[in-house]
Amino acid sequence: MSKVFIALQTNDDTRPIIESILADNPHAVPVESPAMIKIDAEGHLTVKRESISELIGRDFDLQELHTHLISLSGHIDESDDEFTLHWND
Amino acid sequence: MDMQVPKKKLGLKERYTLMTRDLAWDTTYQPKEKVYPYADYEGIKIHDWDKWEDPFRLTMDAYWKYQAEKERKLYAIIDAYSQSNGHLGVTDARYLNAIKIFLTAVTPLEHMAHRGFAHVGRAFPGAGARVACQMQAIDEMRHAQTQIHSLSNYNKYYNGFHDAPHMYDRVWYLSVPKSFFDDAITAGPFEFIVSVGFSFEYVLTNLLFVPFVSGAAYNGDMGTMTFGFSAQSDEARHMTLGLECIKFILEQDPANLPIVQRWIDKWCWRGVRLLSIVAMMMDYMLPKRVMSWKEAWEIYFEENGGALFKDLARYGIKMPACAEQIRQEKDHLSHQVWSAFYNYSGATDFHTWMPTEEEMQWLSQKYPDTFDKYYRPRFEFWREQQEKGNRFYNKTLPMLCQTCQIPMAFTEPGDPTKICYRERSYKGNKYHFCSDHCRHIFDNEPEKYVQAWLPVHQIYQGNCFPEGTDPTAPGFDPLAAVLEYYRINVGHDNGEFEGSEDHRNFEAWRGMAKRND
Amino acid sequence: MQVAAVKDYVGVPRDVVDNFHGNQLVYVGWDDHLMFCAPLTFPFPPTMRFGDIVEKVLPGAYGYHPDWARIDWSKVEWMKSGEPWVPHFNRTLAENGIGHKDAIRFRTPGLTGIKGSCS
Amino acid sequence: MQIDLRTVSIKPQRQTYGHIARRFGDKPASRYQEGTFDLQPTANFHYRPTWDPDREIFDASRTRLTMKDWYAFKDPRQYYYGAWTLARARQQDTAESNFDFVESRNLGALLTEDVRRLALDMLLPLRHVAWGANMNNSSICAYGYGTAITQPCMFHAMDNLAIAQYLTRIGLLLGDTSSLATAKEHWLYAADWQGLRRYVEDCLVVQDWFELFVAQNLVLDGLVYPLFYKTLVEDELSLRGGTAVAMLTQFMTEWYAETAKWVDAQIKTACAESPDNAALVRGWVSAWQARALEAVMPLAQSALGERAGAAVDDLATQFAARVAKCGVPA
Repeated sequence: MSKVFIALQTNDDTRPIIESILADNPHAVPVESPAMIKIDAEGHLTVKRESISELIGRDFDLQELHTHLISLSGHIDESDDEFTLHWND
Repeated sequence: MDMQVPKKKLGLKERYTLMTRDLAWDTTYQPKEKVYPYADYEGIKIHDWDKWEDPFRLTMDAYWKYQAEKERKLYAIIDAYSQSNGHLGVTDARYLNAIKIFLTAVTPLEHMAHRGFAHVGRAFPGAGARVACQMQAIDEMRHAQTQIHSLSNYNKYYNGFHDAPHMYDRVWYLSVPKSFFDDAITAGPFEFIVSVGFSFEYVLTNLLFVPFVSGAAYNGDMGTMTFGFSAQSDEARHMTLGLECIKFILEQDPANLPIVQRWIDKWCWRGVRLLSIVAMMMDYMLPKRVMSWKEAWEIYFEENGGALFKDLARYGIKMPACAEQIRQEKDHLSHQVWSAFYNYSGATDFHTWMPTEEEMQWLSQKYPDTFDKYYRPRFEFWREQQEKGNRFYNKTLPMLCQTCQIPMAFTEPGDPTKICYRERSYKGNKYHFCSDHCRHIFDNEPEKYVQAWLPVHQIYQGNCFPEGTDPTAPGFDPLAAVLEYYRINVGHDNGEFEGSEDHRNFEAWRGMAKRND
Repeated sequence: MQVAAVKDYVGVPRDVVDNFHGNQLVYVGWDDHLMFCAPLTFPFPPTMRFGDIVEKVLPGAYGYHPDWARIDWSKVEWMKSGEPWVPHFNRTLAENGIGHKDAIRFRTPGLTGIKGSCS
Repeated sequence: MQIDLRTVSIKPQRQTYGHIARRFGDKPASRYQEGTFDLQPTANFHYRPTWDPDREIFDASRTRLTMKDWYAFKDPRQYYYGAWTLARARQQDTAESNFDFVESRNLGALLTEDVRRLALDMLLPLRHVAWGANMNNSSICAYGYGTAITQPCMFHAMDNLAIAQYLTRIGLLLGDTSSLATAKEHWLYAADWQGLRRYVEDCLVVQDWFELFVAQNLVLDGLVYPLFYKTLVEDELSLRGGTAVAMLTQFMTEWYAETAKWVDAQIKTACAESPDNAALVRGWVSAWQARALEAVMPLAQSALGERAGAAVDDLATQFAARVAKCGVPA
């Protein structure tokens, strides 16, 4: 199974995003670098609107991710509630 | 009346369709072939543009909202960084030379991508694809401008930043990125999107914008970190577009496969050659290093690119033929390219230097099989000579590869002691190449590559002197005339870093910052 | 292969010999001496004596290298277009069969660069 | 090590980039200047385009217009990406609250049926006109010459996409998806829309990019925006209790007022350059204006009834005055 990843800037806005991604994807592995974090995951990784909204105490729009995103890999499936990366192999 | 019927809430996808492709129609007053004259000549068969899956669904209102937020943050940081003399906080002024390369070699490509995506954003008959490409067209303009604006303050204090667009059209090493993008934009719209959207954005730009920019942060360069990561947040959209394009083309017709495979092979290699300069920026030009080029390559090309090719295998796409040579070169690339720039440092708008002993130890540790054996002796010799006041400059122009236009500095696969020479005769003329892959690219389209504007040959044809130069005048100095044509200020912009104006100024200014007088 | 284009696509080669004002290009590479990162490009008239290149031009280009002074020219091995070849020093480039954009390499047996690293 | 970098006073070596200093002098330059001037490559292109083998990648001969300096085409708004995005984001905020206001108070339901019908019938097919403008401006950006004019055309292309999207939202707010489908049917088949559709489609095949700029941005927009958004929406519909519609088209009205100044500046620059340019522009304006007036006439009749003739005459007079002010000869 190939790995997908998402890389985010590390700042106060992304702290809850990172926290919820790691909680929702127990198989994900964070790799930290200066000013950024890369989260690797075997096969797939899902970002959930609900989880982030709960952590930040307001409604989170998944499109807000784009403000902090550095890079990603894998195919994207996007709905109002979930943003998923996956490979088809 | 129909107003009273409660409205069904439209889903993201349905709504986006109404906001984009539903705006289009099949023209009847003008034939399709005239409205989209560039859609067919590459031989790519598209039967149904409606099968296009939008890679992201951003309407203009949301686009403006999020982009404006990013721009506000970015410019606030740029302003604060400039106002507080942030440039004095970088680890060491050597670092700035990497950023000069960024401005002269990368920023102009962003502008080219802007124009290229405007072109395909008009040329594709599919409405969904056009909108996605147009959005990338403005993003690319954003990247060009945020880079120019972020680096503007460095230009005020340091040499070599001053004439990027002029140099891009003229300076010898910049013909490498320029010919790369000229090649892409002169191709048809489908090849363009495969070359830039897929091979370059998806497979390769991660190497520049992720580990290198993280390195910039590590070296205290908030400006570059900010525009780099901010640009990269758009790249995620661009990468998705590239991937969607390739899937779409392959799903449309099996006859597209061999054409696409040829483009992937070609652009993977073209991209690898272009990125060789990033290899040296990472290994030699960052005073504090996050990871080696080789390590970054393994993560972002071998692991990530590998996953992608595994995924595309179901369409019949194979890993490019050049992959094996690429794997071997990762142990050599940065050292060979740094050597080349050290050779010709007299003719660049940035400085070069020899690594310190501590840095060489890092290189030995990161490249245990190659650095000490092939490169350390050369670098130690150069350093000794420089310390004796006999700094090495190669004063004779190099032989260039007809395709990638890089000096023929790469060695034979399997033998790092021998330059790799390849040649081909075509219509009575000889052409030379750095590798089988560059020759192969030429062989596929010789009528294109015979046109290459090779800087060395242009100099010898007398085409690289300032207007009005008389090469027959007594005492004419051709090299000085070429540097003048380049607008490289001799003794300020070029040559050895140690003792350069940048070096001295940075030390003096930083010294002032530590004192209270 | 033909270039796929909207109409006939014919490239005009930019580097034909006529563009060099009476000169031709010759590439020269010194094997096992990668301190010179790539082979060199020279514009020479076809009437130039080959020996003059070796005696008058190359020292300026390669003389910096400590091996240069140690070359035993009687032992040097030459290649043209990757094939073994023997030049005549007293003949011109044209008489030596060196055409426009020919690549010439020479190997200096026993000399393998700085500390044997082929640098 | 703590360094207070702010206290260091050092003298800059230069104030701006060399190419900017050569144009404007070595003094602090604006972000518009640094981000725009001389950005486009002009020399030593490597290969000819496979899509246009007779020309260079960027080639001034893609229009018959000639300029000594293509960077004479300055943008009075001084838009670079950041300035443009921030301006549009602000306008978008206003548009968003207008849409919210109309929607939350259900103002659409308060419109009389004939006003609602007229608004949908007349505005929704304009989605496709804006879409044509999007393609044409993308084309000008791709094949035009000099960043000073290619850059704002790409912004203009995206603005037009946004306008098509606002019109779509108006359709969904005042009607539903079938309203959009009906409008598209009209656009494709209804007799009174065919002149306009033909004009738009003919623009899609114009090869000369400055002619396209004239036909699309000066002539077509210069007649369509005043007629539909001013005369019809702001005057006619408001009188008939349709102010809510005017709230929903506020973006278009403001956008047109802003962009017309930019368009005029380009036409003025082109004409001031030489009598040959002025004559070219005159020829393009005359040819396209006649067609555009003819195309909007039946639509004016549907919208305004017997006052259509006078309204279109007014439109033509005002347009002629605008064009004359830009230095286009009579």
